[in-house]
Amino acid sequence: MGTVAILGIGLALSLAGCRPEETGFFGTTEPRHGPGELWMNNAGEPEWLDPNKCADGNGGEILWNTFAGLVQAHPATLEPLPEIATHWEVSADGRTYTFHLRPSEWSDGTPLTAHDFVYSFRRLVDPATASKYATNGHIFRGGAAISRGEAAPETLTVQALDDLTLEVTLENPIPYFLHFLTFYSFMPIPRHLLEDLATRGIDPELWTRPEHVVCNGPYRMTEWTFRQRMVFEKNPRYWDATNVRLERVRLAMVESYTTALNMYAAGEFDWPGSNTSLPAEFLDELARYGDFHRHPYLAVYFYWINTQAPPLDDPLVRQALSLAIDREALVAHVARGGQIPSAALVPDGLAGYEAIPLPLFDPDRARQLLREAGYERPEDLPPVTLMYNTSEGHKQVAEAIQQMWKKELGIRVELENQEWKVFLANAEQMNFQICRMGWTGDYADPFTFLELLTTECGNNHSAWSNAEYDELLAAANRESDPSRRLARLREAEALMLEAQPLIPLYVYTRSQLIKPYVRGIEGNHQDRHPWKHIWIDERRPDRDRQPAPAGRPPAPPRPPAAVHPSAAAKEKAA
Amino acid sequence: MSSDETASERPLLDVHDLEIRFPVTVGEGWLTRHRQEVRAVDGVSFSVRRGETLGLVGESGCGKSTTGRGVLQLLRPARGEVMFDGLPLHDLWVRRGRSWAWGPELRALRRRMQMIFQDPFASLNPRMTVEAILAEPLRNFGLADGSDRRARIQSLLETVGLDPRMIRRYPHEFSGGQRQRIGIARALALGPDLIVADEPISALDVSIQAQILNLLQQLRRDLGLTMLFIAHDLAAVRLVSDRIAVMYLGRIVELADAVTIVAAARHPYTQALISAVPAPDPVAEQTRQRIVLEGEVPSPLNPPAGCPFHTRCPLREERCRHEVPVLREVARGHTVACHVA
Amino acid sequence: MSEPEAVVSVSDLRTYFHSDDGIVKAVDGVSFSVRRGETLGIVGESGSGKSVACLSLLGLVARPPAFHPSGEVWYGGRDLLRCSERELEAIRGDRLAMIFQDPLTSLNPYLRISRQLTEVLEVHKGTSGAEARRAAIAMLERVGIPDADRRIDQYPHQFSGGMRQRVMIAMALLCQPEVLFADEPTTALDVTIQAQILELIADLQRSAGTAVVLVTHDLGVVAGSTDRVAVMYAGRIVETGPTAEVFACPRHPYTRGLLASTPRIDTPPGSHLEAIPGMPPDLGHLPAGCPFHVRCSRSIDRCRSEYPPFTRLSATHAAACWNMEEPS
Amino acid sequence: MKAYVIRRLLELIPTALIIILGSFALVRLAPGSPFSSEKEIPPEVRRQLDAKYGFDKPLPEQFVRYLGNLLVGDLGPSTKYPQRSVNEIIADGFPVSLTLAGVALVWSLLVGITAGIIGAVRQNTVWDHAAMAAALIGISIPSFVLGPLLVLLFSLRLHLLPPAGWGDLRHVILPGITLGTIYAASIARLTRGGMLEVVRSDFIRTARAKGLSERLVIWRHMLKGGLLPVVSYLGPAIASMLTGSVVVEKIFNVPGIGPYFVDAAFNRDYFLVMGIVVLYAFFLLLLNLVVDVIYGFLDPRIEYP
Amino acid sequence: MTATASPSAASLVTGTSLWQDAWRRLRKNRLAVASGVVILFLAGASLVGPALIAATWGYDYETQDLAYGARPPSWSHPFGTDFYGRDLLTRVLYGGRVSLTVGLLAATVAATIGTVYGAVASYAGGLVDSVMMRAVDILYALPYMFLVIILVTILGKSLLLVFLALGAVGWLLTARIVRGQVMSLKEQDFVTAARSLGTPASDIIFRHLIPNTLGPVIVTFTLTVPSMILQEAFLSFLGLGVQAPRPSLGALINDGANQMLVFWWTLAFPGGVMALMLFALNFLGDGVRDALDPKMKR
Repeated sequence: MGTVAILGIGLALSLAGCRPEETGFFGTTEPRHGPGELWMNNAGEPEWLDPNKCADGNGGEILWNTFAGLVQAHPATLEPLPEIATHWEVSADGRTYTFHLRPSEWSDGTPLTAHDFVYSFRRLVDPATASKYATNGHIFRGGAAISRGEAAPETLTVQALDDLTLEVTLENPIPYFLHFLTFYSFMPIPRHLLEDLATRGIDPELWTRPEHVVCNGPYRMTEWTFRQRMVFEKNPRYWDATNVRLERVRLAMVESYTTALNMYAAGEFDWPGSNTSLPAEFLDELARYGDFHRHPYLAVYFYWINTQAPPLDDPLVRQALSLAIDREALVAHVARGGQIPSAALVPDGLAGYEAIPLPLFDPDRARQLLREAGYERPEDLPPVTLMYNTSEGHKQVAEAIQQMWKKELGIRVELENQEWKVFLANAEQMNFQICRMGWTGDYADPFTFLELLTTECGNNHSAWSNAEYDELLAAANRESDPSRRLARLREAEALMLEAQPLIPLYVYTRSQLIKPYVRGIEGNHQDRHPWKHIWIDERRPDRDRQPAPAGRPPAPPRPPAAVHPSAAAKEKAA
Repeated sequence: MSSDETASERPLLDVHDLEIRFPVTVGEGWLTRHRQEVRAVDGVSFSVRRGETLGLVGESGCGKSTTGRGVLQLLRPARGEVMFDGLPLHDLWVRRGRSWAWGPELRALRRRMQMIFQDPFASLNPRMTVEAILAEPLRNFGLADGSDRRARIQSLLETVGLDPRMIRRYPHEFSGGQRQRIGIARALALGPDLIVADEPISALDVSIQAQILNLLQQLRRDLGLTMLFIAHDLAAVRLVSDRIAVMYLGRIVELADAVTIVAAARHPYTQALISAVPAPDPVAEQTRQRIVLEGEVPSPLNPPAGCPFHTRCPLREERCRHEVPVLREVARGHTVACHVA
Repeated sequence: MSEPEAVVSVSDLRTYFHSDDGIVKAVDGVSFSVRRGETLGIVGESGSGKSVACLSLLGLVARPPAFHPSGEVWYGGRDLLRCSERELEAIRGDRLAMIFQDPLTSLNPYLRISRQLTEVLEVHKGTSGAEARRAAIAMLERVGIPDADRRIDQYPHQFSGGMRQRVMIAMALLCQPEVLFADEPTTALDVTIQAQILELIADLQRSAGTAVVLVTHDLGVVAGSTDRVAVMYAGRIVETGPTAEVFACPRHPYTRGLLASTPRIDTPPGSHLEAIPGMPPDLGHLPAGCPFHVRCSRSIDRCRSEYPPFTRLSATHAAACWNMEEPS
Repeated sequence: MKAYVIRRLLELIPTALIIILGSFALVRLAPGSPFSSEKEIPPEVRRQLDAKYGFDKPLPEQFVRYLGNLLVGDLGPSTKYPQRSVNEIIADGFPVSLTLAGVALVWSLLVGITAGIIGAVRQNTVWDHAAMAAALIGISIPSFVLGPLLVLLFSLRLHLLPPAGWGDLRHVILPGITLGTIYAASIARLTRGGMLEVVRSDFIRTARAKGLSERLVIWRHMLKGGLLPVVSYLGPAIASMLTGSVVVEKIFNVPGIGPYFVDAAFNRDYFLVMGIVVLYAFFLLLLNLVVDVIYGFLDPRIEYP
Repeated sequence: MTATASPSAASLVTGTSLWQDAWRRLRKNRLAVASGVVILFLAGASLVGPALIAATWGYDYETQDLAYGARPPSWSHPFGTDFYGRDLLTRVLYGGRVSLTVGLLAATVAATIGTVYGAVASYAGGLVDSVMMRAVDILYALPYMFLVIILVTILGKSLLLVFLALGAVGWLLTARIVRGQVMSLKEQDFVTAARSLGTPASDIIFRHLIPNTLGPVIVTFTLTVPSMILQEAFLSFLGLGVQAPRPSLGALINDGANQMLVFWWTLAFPGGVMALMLFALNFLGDGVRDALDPKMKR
């Protein structure tokens, strides 16, 4: 069993600010349903419930709980743990993994084999599948070529040695592979079901609808009332079903955060879920309640700069813009979620990475840089347009930064909000000067962020291209020694930040409300909270309106690693 | 009263076989309207000599107003001739696209023929002052500028018996009778030869009706106007007219001089009409022979075959149902369209 | 004025309105009475208050803008102006009925004729259902509507003007009222139809003995259809008397002027009418004294300052004038 | 009458064609694509996606194909919800929106007509002024203020009704009231205006002259004519209740079609946008026809040529 | 023979136009006058208020004081501060300016397009009229919000475009009203009279028809202004309204409605001002309607 140490960044980050005294709980404290049930929000309809095709958080939440991949992430530390694979070997060059699968079944009783994984991985990169996450399959050797339509899906270096043995070969010896493998793109696909549907004349794309779906995870969907609710029930054929505690999970699709908050207050939700954000305005108020929780989140908020057009083609101007932002004030008064101000892209402590130390706020230096760039007076600088997609939170940050730039540098900034599709179209066509972006790490490795700035990356909206940077990243990925690899990545990030093609603002946190009787929701930096670890505490320690006692409830037997009860996680966060 | 000396003279207005149709929307398609044509005026002929007043009477819907408008070419005749001072008005229309418009000669002729309207409220633009209303015809024909124009307007007002100081006032500030005087002044502004007066008194109070009738008579005398006087009130028509034509359902049924038509009406409809007019005289009323017609006027949309009056006629015969009676002269200058009379 | 056999007697009726220009005295001290079976004509020009007088004695003027009418209206031993709305409702349409000028707008366009007729019987007589319908059909036939049992189920717009007025009359006469107030019943109609309707009213009156108050501006109609006449000017009755006498020998200059200015069928063509000069008064700004003095050829100084009293000229004929016309 | 309805139905065809063409053009003119996402999509995948939905074909061909599918009742697939057809989405959402609009309609009619009648019958009294002031306030409060206020009061403070969601009758009340109030206010004003117009009419004077009681005069003689303006308002009102429910359906998380008017356009979910617009337009045209028929039923003077 | 009896020589000489008459009636309507005063006050305050506050306290609608965010009303900030520590009074005043401007301009756009369209359609008549009115029917059948959203996304976003989009979609009612008006005016005798006097068509349109349609157009206009303000608020709710940090009342209210539970004043003040403004505009609109159409007077 290969081990790559993944340190939760939460361990390295501390949340600033003191909490007001706790004043009981927000809204109801009595569950409105039976003990084996959880009501939560999923913020919206998923686009796809097909693991290969899914590309949004709404679908992800469901896939992680209805499918079981080769490995699973530890609910607190996100460390890869055995799931369908009981153990695995890694080749010396770090490129070939051999997984040994446990005998298990699909929810219809069909045996689950290594072939199902092979089918899934090939299908992921097959252009015919048209998966928006096909790039995830590029980690396998040959994946990229298949995606481009240059090779047949069968050429993917993934093969079943026998029904219960799977061998995969990677393009690069990437250290985060096992963690990456917990992602829903890599769940097995019930090939037998798709083929069966095709023979029955039903579009196989509809295989995930509740009347057809076959899955292998802890829960299976039993009801899907479009845009109202989904109901999931425990899957008795899940290999670890004995350790699944909730009998039923009911998901609502409430898009408005305010509405979701109202429903939580009225007891319609036990937990708004990881796809629901709490509005910044409410955070200070909500933080006073005992059911409020906060944990770091592996996502960075930054501004892309279009480095092609003047005046932003001058790195000095870009640096000045970055230095003129009072990130601490931004976090304390605008974002208000205890986010970690950061002038660097890669969060400190991510998989052992040490963040580049940059000043968070230095207006004097910013003004000086601007003068060096030839703008003696701020009026000389033409107005700059800041584009963001329509959202209350983005608007708040943009408005604050607009004022900071105006106050510190005297720059006039126009704000332009655009709805998502237009925003993306403009970003892709480089039709902007500065635009907002948040990037969530798909896996706990600096590469997930640094990759953004490579020349070939389609998500690079800065138009900044640097051969040395590209080469450093490529070299790092060829490196099998973790610490040497990190060093190269750090070298690359420093190089990039010098050029400032983007302005990092802060590392996200997640603020949550969880009813006091809900247990087993861990704060982790990917905000993944498998339902199978959640349970309703029938002892109801909240009845006397006291915060949950420190005493640990009985931990679920698997995964064996310590599972922190929510209260403990909260204390840690505080 | 006319005499033989004018007989050789060409009549100022000669209407022959005038037919006017109205489109009536009976249905609506997506972009089209289904129309049915109503013959509001169906083969009307008459002439008016210079200086003469011809009265046109009939009940509502008989086509008398339409005839008046057809004469003035405010409606385009479907058939027939309207000769004005020897000019064929009906030929002076020009095609414009899918519709017809006045030709330049016809437009120029507006100076010579004018109209007085029934409703003194609807016929004056409420947003214009008296001055603007009366200046409009002058401006249209480039007559009298500046102070000249004002003087002309003030003298027009005096002519119709209004205080010339009131030129800045708006129509709504006047009573019905005063408005009608403004309407008359407007018709007189261009010094026309022919005036079509379309029910000029029927919207007015009794005491005002007399004033307007007197005014029209006086203007006729003073200005030598030729007039087509349209009304439903036979007594009033008789007062101002030299000759009277009685219309029923789009046709003239009887035409004679004003005295004859009352004294010696031949057509049963004319007789009934005369007998229905109550006199403001209880003694006369007691002796009045009333012919109370049965039934109602048929719809012009669906006129009866034969004589249009046969459905109500006390004298009807079998052939009245099929044959349309033509106007025939029963006495000198007295024509009647009836099989029986 | 009131006589023993009067069915309705009105004395000193006043109805004032609020308006932008102040108080408008639409009816200003009107007295008259109606006797059983007779026809009283109330004649005047527009704005003389003739319609308002009828409406206000039946409690039908809208308040506001009108004040509550003052004066007395005696019917059946009661002063209608002091009756409750409920008592009035019981009398209106039953004992005292009214028909209006424009039969098109006066009939409810949204309801079938049957509904509009039978409800009168339902409300006043308690008759309902088939019986009321039978009575209504019978009444329609009586007023000369052919095919009444079919037409009763039609709507007003399916009737011609004359037929509508017949329906109105049928509606008014269903309960066999003692007095029928007819407010310009023929003004909106063609002259041949007007003759039909007047004939009908006279006919029904003869057979039922109903008293009729005929409000009109048409002197011809008054002359032909009424027993007595009251001439109104500017909210007051200026002359009253038997129709024949008033027409033959008008004493008030206004009555005389009105008669003189009305052309008759036998007026010689081209003759000059003796028109009353000026225009009907603005009720909001009445001149002092006799309001007619500004148009009156016989006005004397006294007319400008004092309103003339009603002077009895005979047992039945009276007029209000300081300088009456000589009897001819 | 029957012929009239059939003719009007036939007339819908050209109108609908133009609406479909117009909205097709408009949707395609808007920048962006249904497949934009923050993650880069490989070009081959993008090609596959375009091919799958036929977006690789020339626009006229796409339009003709769309029309063809429409004829057989197929509104196409949704790009945002790829596992659902537009037919299914509408079948799910439209009844919900209709229910909501129905409740809003009942509420607005009940409150609006009552207030309007009170205003007209008690004209220029305190009652009238109060009713009309309330109506104006109703018009002056946007639904995105009224909704949260009602939730605050009835859900979070009084715990009487659920703050959001859909399912049983209790879920319909707050959104129904929120949606219906502005229409209730308009209806109140229209009712009052219509009734006053009728109050002045001659036939009401006739009804009074017949000795009918005030109650009978109002209910039998005034209401039918007085409510005609309300009836002609109902067509556009119901239609805008269906689109205007965007706000209410978002606030109360009602799974109707309202939000699609906005979201489907935002998401460039071409088929869904088209489906919604076509449905709405067709529904509105049909509604106008129904209103015309009802109008004709109420006003016997209207004839159907 | 002279018709006399005019009360005074002055009124004899100077006439009172229907506009003056309407104005007189409007002035007699106490509620309408009060509403007019309220609107003038709001307009005046929103016009000079922000500058006055900037001169006195030194902050404008976008000056932030992050550390002083979301404070309840106080003497220095009578309406409190918003999330960013901006003075809410300044923002409400500025937002009022934006909303009034949007309302007036959008209503103007709607009235202009509608009047011209309706007049042309009905004057042209025939097939032109049928085609033009069918186009209106079709636009009516399209969801209003869909059109606005598509227009805003195609045209991009700016204050100018917001009201252009609103106006461009909102002219349908005016067009129908004007068409109906012209249709009936065309049949009126004063138009026939003008024709018979040889008045050219252009004069008939501009001197006779259009001045007489202005009444209903103005009435529609006054009632369109508040509805446009509401529409802008609705667009703000969808994030399509004015661009931040510039406020409109709709945008402020939308923020306030979201924050109502924690910062009540962010809803109460903008909401109050908006309600007052709409209330007054509607009352004034009613007053104008009554004044221009005395028949409808209550």
